[in-house]
Amino acid sequence: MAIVFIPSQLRSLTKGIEQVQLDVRNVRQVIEQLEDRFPGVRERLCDGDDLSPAIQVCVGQNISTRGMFTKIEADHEVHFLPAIGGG
Amino acid sequence: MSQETKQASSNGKYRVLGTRPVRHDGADKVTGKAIYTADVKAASMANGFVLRSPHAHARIKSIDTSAAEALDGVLAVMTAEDLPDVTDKIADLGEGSVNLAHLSNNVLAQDKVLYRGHAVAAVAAVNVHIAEEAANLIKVEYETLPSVTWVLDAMKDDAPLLHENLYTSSGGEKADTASNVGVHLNFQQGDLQKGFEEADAVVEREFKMATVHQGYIEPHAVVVDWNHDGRIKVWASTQGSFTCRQQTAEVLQVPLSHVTVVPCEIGGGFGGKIAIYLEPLAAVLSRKSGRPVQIVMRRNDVFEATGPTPGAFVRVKLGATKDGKLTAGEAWLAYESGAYPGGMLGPGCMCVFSCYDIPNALVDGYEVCLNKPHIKAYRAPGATQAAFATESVMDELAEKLGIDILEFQQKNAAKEGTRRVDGPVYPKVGLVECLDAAATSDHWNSTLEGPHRGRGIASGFWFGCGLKSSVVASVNSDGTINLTEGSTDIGGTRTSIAMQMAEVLGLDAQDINPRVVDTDNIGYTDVTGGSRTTFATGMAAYEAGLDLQRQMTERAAELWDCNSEDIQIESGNFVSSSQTATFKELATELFKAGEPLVGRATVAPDCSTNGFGTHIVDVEVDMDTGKVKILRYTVIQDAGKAIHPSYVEGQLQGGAVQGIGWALNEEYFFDDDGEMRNASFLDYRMPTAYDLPMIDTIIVEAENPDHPYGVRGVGETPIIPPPAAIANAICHATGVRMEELPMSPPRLWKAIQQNQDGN
Amino acid sequence: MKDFDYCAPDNLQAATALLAEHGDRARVLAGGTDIIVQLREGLRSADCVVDIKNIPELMVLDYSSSQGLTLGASTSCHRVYTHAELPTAYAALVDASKIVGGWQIQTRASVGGNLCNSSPAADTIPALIVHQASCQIHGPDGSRDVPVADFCTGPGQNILQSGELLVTLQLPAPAANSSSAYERFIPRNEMDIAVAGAASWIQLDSSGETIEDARIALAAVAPTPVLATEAAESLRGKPANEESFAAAGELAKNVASPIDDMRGTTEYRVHLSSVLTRRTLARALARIQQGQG
Amino acid sequence: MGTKQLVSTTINGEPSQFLCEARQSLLEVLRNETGLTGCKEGCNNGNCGACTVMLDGQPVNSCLVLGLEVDGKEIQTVEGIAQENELHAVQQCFLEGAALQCGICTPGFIVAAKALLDENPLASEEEIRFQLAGNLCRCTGYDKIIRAVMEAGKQMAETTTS
Repeated sequence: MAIVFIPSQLRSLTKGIEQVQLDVRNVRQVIEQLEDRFPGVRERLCDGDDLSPAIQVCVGQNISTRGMFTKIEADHEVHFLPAIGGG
Repeated sequence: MSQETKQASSNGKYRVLGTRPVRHDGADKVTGKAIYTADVKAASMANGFVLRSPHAHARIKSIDTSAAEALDGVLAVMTAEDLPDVTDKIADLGEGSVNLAHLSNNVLAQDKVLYRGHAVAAVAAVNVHIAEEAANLIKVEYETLPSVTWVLDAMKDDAPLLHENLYTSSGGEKADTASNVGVHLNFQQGDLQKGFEEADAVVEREFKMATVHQGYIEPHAVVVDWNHDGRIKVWASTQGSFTCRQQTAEVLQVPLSHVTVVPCEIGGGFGGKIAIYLEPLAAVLSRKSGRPVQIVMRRNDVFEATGPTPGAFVRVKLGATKDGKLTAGEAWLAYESGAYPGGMLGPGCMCVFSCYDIPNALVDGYEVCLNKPHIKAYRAPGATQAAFATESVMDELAEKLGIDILEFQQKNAAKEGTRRVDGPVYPKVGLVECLDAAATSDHWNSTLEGPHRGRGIASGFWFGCGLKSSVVASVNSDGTINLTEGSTDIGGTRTSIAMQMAEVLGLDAQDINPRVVDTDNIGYTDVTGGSRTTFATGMAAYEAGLDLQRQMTERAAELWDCNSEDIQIESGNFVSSSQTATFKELATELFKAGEPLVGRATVAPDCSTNGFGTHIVDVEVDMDTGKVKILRYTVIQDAGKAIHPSYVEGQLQGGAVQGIGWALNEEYFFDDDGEMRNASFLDYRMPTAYDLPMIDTIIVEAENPDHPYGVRGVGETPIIPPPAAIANAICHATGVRMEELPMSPPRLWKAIQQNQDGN
Repeated sequence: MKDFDYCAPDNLQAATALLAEHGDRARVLAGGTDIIVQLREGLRSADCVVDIKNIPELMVLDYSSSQGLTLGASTSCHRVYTHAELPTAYAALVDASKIVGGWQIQTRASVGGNLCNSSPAADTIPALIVHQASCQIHGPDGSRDVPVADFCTGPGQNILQSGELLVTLQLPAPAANSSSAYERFIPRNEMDIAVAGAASWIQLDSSGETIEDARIALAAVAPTPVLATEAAESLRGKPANEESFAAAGELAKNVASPIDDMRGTTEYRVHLSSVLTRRTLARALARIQQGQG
Repeated sequence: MGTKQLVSTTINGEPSQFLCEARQSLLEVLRNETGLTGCKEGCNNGNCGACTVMLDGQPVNSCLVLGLEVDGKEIQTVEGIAQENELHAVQQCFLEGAALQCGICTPGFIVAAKALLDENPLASEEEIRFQLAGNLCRCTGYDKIIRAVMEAGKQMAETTTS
């Protein structure tokens, strides 16, 4: 089971729950399962079928460039972080 | 002169990595042959000039270009009406994304100008002087509006509103009333109240930071030829030819395949040459005039209309136990994003506590529009402002606890397994190694004597990213290699990339001929930014080397009549039970025996390279004038593996000196009308050679597990610690803790006066 | 920038004739380090630019310890500070000439041009004033001499009439037991405009202990460079020491009426005028004591 | 449009003629009329030194010289510093010492540094930093530039004494 961390600003939708364990293979499934349990999450994290450009996903210890397609393994942590522009 | 530079680790296991070959493009650059964008000359090329707003905030009521068009020698005139209307589309630029309507609007203002210097029209003429004369004949009628240039003022309810349709997004939830606040971020970890209750000492301070510019010496420049077949060729000064191509195509609403971007040599970027400014203007002027059009920005326009990086207000509160363990941290950040939403708040919030293990923490951040140019990245964007606050408070807290600051940092340093306040857990990182290197450095162990002298230390963190890179390696008949790549070379990356291919193939750096080619001639490659180029494009070069070895092993098996499994690669040589050949020997053989050899690789590493650094500085303060002299400076940084140590040192030294300028003198100085009063190198005051000592470097090598040679990005981290390190040194020299950047002489002198009156 | 006519006359008469003909539509080009920038940035405009570097009188640098210095108005700062004798004879002027822009500026920028640009922050003007330099001006109605101290009338303004040209600067021979110094304050160490500047000249009596005479002039603290007369007079007959210099520094503040701008606050500039006065007096004394007087 | 005048000058040892308007700077004519784009425009008002060239043996900011002023004068640009097949010591030391990153300020530094070392090959670090304060570099922090100039000076002194 992957551990998905709920961003503090979304915890109003999860009634304060900070993390959930999900049986998922990729980020798309994370979004789907979160949306099932906590309606409204998808709208906050996504722009159409993709992650919102304001958001980047961190799986395990890695910031991913693969968005919804990012693979997730058991015991991975999943974090939704602000996107970054570098110098 | 100060001590020679050191490198921490030995270099035993590599032939090429860790050596210091002369860069491949060096001769061109010391003889004046290297071609930068302003050096490009196309047949019958016209010159462009951009008319800019004299007001910080105004509605454009009318634009009359007739007099300009009538001037002898004028070839084309354009306004925003000549640009396609782009929808509110977001374009992913690899590193960061951009709202196309805002990008197009920034390129050429439509109904409103949002900052002084905002482009409103452009002219192409037979020479730049006529273009300028013509631009000055364009009559623009403005209705001026009240302006705002300080972030906290722009957050007030009664502040002048830049965008009627901007609603604060809090984790994707939109506010119901419009304001200048584009984004609100919040991170939480642990139990903040409990954390501060456990603390024996707490320090809280507020810090103000002025807007600063990247300060590259080459002004923005472009040449565009809009051909009669609709194909657009762009010669650009850009950190990323592919992102330049995408932005240009999107703003002009043409297919990507119709735009070719030729990355010329680029005279510095530091994050400020990722967004486009001039490309669509030159393109439209070219289409209208039927000639290639060159536009070179004037220096004052570079200051007034490009960059800069955010001015900010940051409040930081930290608590620790008497044995020096941090128990809680709270930060409140307000970052300006300039004329449009989308700035550097995210990394600011993620970096404010990123150097330390803080079990209980709260970070609140706001990103605010105001009447300045749209904020751009500048070397570890957003991190320097945050670190100035946190590292100043750390120093004060250590004093309060009576603990040595370096020991205090070591006790709380982030390491493998530490969870950042934004959530992720660090893999293997090198902060502890940097702090240990500081503790044993000559500098830290030297005594500093004399009146009004002080020593300061501060640390910093930047993510460093992977993103996408492509390379192609064509093997010549003599076994040398032409390596084509898409990463524009701003500081010697041709060489650091070629060295990684040379290492894997057992060649010398000079056997590889690296070429940065245009967007038609190489696979997609992201910007030279985010400290990624030596890491990611270097990784692609390594992979392309392996690709060649795979192909050559197969072919050698035929040649040597054995199974490919029986051929081993030993330090670049191909070895079977009966035969041995170097790469060059085998390549020469194979050239005679059939198909040419071409290796390729594309990579998109999913990781941060996690660069930590620690800086030590000694200062002397002239108590009569408030002027600070840097007596000695040492940069310590984890490079993972320093491919070309000279260019790693160069990144550490250059970044540190930009940070020194930021700390002491650099700032956007606005008058009450929102006009920048110091838009020149004379009054913006970047450091000259005469303002500095030698900058010592200590390269720590805590190998990055996510790179075949352990490379970490190094470019950005060095700009983060200087303002805090210098502020801490000033405090130990004078007893005054500075809470505002820059710590310019008038400001420091005033603070010293107030401190003396206070005592 | 708009195009203009360029003329490079080789004699005074031709130059003044051109200046008279075009009146305020003519601009003089010496080193060009101010005027070219001003034309380019639209701060000034011209129909005719008169290059005066081909006129022999304006390029002279003639020094003798008995006669003093005759300095052609277009002579570069670089020629001034690389001269063998001027650093001891006119230390303040040499201090100032060394810091007008960087090396590439100093090879072109002239002391006369610095004076005619008449910036309140000009580095060489306070030095010229304490050296009691006078301007030899040539115009349609002949020549006249004016003390440098009376030359500037406001920011960017001076007493030159239409058609008039500054030809030479005359500096009297240096007095015995005297020396001088110029210092400015800038946030960087080079390449900057003075936040405040001070030039000091002192002469000791035969004992070498007591100040016989002194002159102090300040830059960037008023619409024009100013003499700090009260401060200078306070030094007459006083022992040449830090105490006297500090007192003079305090008095120097009385002539400082600076503006607030991005280079410094009023309060800060007033304070700097005392600091710089004190420091330049001390440096001038040190120079006398090191036998550079 | 402005009228052009003929200017006869010597550039890097060779007689050269070009047409230019009064408002054109030496920087502009070198780059646009003679094709010598080695001198760079960084600020076009004398504050960065990227356009440094030698005018009658003295370093100047070519953006602050009018093209018409150089009639009958001698100009040396960065293109004229290397020998036929050999880089000048300053250029070689910049390469070996990694004294450049983006390279836009490099031509100005090479010209100014050579001028300085021709006068005083054994200049101190302090003297070099003072003399080169008119040349801005944003990439290197100057450390490697100063070291390269000192090394080049050492080599120049040795070759002149030997």
